[in-house]
Amino acid sequence: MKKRIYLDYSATTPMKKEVLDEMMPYFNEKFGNASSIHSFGREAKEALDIARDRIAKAIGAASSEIFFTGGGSEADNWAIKGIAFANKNKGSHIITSKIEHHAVLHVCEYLEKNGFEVTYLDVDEYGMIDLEQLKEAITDKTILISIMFVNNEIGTIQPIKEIAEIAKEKGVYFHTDAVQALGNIPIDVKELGVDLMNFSSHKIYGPKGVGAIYIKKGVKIHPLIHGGAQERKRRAGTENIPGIVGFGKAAELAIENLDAHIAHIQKLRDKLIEGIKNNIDYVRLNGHPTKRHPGNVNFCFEFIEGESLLLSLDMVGIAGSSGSACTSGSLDPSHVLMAIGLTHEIAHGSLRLTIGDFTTEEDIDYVIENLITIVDRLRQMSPLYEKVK
Amino acid sequence: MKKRIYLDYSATTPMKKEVLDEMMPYFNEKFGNASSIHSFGREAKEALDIARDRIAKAIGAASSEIFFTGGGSEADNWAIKGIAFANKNKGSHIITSKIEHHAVLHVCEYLEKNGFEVTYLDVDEYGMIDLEQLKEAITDKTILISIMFVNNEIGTIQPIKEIAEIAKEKGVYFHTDAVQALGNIPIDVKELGVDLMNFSSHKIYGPKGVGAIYIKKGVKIHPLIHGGAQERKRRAGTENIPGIVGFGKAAELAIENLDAHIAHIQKLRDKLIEGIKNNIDYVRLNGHPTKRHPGNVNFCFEFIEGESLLLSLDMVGIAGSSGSACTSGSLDPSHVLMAIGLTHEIAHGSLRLTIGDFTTEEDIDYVIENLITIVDRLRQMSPLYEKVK
Amino acid sequence: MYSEKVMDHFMNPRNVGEIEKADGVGEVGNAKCGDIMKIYLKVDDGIITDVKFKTFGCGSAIATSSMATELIKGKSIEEAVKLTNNAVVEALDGLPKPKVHCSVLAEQAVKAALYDYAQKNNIVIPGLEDYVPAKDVHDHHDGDGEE
Ligand SMILES: Cc1ncc(COP(=O)(O)O)c(C=O)c1O
Ligand SMILES: Cc1ncc(COP(=O)(O)O)c(C=O)c1O
Ligand code: FES
Ligand code: FES
Repeated sequence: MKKRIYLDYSATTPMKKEVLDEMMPYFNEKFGNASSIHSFGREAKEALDIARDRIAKAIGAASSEIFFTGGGSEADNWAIKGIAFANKNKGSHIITSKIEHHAVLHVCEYLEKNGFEVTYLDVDEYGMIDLEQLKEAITDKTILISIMFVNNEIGTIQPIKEIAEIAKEKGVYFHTDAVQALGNIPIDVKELGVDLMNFSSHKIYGPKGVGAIYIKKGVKIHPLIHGGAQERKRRAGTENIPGIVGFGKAAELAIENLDAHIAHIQKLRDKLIEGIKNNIDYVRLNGHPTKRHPGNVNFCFEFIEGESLLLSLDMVGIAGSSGSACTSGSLDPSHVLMAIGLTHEIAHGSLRLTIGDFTTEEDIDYVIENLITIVDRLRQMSPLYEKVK
Repeated sequence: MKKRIYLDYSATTPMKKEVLDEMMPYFNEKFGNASSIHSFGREAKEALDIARDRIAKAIGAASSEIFFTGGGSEADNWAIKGIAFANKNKGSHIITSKIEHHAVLHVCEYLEKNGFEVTYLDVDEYGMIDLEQLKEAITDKTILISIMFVNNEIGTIQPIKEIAEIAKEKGVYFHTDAVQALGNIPIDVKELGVDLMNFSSHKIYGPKGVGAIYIKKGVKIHPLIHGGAQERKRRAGTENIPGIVGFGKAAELAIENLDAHIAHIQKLRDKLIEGIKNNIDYVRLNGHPTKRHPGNVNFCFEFIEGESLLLSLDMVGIAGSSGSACTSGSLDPSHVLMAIGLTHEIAHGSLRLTIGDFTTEEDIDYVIENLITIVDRLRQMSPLYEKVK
Repeated sequence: MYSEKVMDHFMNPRNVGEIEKADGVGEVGNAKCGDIMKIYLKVDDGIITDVKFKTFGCGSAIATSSMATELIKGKSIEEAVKLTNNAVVEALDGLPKPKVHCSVLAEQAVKAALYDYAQKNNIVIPGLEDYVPAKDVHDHHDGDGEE
């Protein structure tokens, strides 16, 4: 079979075998509805409780503060709309950053059309927000700050604890999207002091279509999905038991293996970064050099375009992603690359390669080797490269 | 092993083997994100397209009119909030019925707190709405009618086509919750003329945590979950490919086997209804005698309480459900039983047994036999029974 | 996503490069919103005897450049000016909807090169009488979204 190297772990991950094994009985043996009081229902309920405990333990929360959702995006929507609508008597101002995931940004834009005011904080060239600018942005009307933990494109890690302190001081709720953080950096919600934090299972070797949100006890929030009394009446819908069981197992594994996982992917990340820097000219590493997701590599290759790069890599079996306008389906390149100050041309040539548990040293060698050839081939075709030669 | 008879198919179903087989490759082989342009992503995208075609075919819709969600409740919330917020310039009045699922009712109540007006139509003793009352309820401000197809508790089937005609005539959107209808009665959205219709996978032998909504081309609706450009920019979140694949397969099977399925469960349903009527006195069949879900049996057993009944049945391995206040977690018995005019006492003794593909004749015999004993035992304990003896 | 033909022209593009002392050169596009396409023509006796291109852009942009050069090579300038983006798309067995605009760029690049040739030689090519050289012809990425 053709070589296939997956370097898109920030987009999604394959499920681990232990996760699937744990899920299997819940598809057609212990298939009950967790709300039912008969034995089939009780089996499901037990599994649900265990999974909830595992998520809680993974982030230092109480089990009663964990609510399952249908994914990371649902949880982002819930956090922001839920806080906004439940607290609009207190104010209508929300602060977020320019480099949030669309599941945060598009919700904020929707709220702007519905009577809320939103401040989008800038970031510096490394993708870091400015705590002073944050402080200045807070007004009497501010009800929520939503700043992501780890950026999904460039991997930059924000100073969550410091933001939480500022939020607390001003009596403003603080939500952080930790979808890319869970399993890649240690998390303790109590130590960090955040009010809301959300996760997505399929980013940590768990099943797709499951997420969770930590809602600190006492936080005033409306449901996003009304209906049945599931999730302590906060999120309706028959619980996706196999999915939740898988997520719980994935979170448990992630915490058990955290150090080894970080060491493994970080080593390969640094090898890939060095390999690119040392062998290809006119490149730029995006994101922060040190405060960075341990598996994230994001480069701009000048004079070429990201989609061409992805297609060429795909032809040799390498899977990556790009923030180029041509892959975005919209007019503009990635808003994250724009926010860190890249020009359209430079952003055009972006390539994100994200490393995971199944990546090997040989994979990285293979990628570097092929990248050199491909970048050269595309540059030979580029009218822009001609000019600098 | 102890005998275990599952008669709670309207709560959830076990997954069929063919469904699981179809899902398996998507957990850790073809695990890509459907938005990625590399080969892993394309595999996922293909699976997504096939599943969408299958759902579309099952209900006579175009594939572009099908959107996947994280379950039936999410789809109900989306339909109602999405239409309400997108059309509030046209009006703020919604019509629904008193026997809707909580995923509809609680959304309507939420909207009432947020500037909308809601009319809750009555139903008769069989659970049928009155088309004249519906017509009279429609005003200039009405933007949406939401009436469920098949009731989940008592199985009553509403005259959807007639409602759709009324809605169309008045230029009002019509949504129907078809969670209990799919796979149990034939559905053709074009023939019925509805604007929105939603489904849940786990009710038709598919995986939990997946649903879908049919949104007729041209319908003006806001997203519920904003974010990435998935589902033609209408429902954000990385697609749950294994879940969606399973749902697609389950829908395909449901349509292929529809006649045999209906014949099978209807025969057993009627056997169970007769068995109860002929052997136990002071019982009342809830729901419509003929316009009824083919697998739904719902009785009230006077002088006893539903939870005791469920627990006793559970002890002999039979899984059912009840609309009793004691199982509802709230002060009141099921709103559906109240709406058909039952008194609190009578509603207290309700038992729902719902039949599915894996139910056998022997199961039914076993249930009738045990039910006779259990009802008798509980009645012997009841101070109410004493009086009528 | 892409047809086999598109992938073939992307991976093995025909006529990549430059022509020294070209008789006509056309550059269109705008790096700000997407791609840049540059086409070089060699014209003998009104016949395009050689054509080369360079492109900064996506897979579709590269494949359409390649196909466009194939389609006009050996043709008269009168024929070449009639090249439409639809002809390029058809020759490639189709393009995904959000990528069709890349083929428009290919058509524009050919026209720009022909116009340059006409200017240099003081002639008027039928069909290019009203041509205004525009760099930014890139009506980019109107995807199929609904919201
Ligand atoms: C009629 C009806 N609507 C909606 C739902 C909710 O579906 P889900 O459990 O998939 O959220 C159910 C089942 O719980 C139902 O029976
Ligand atoms: C930072 C971030 N937030 C939210 C999401 C959305 O998660 P999901 O795909 O589970 O909806 C993602 C991934 O897509 C992400 O990377
Ligand atoms: S060059 Fe951007 S989509 Fe083709
Ligand atoms: S009698 Fe105990 S809950 Fe109703």
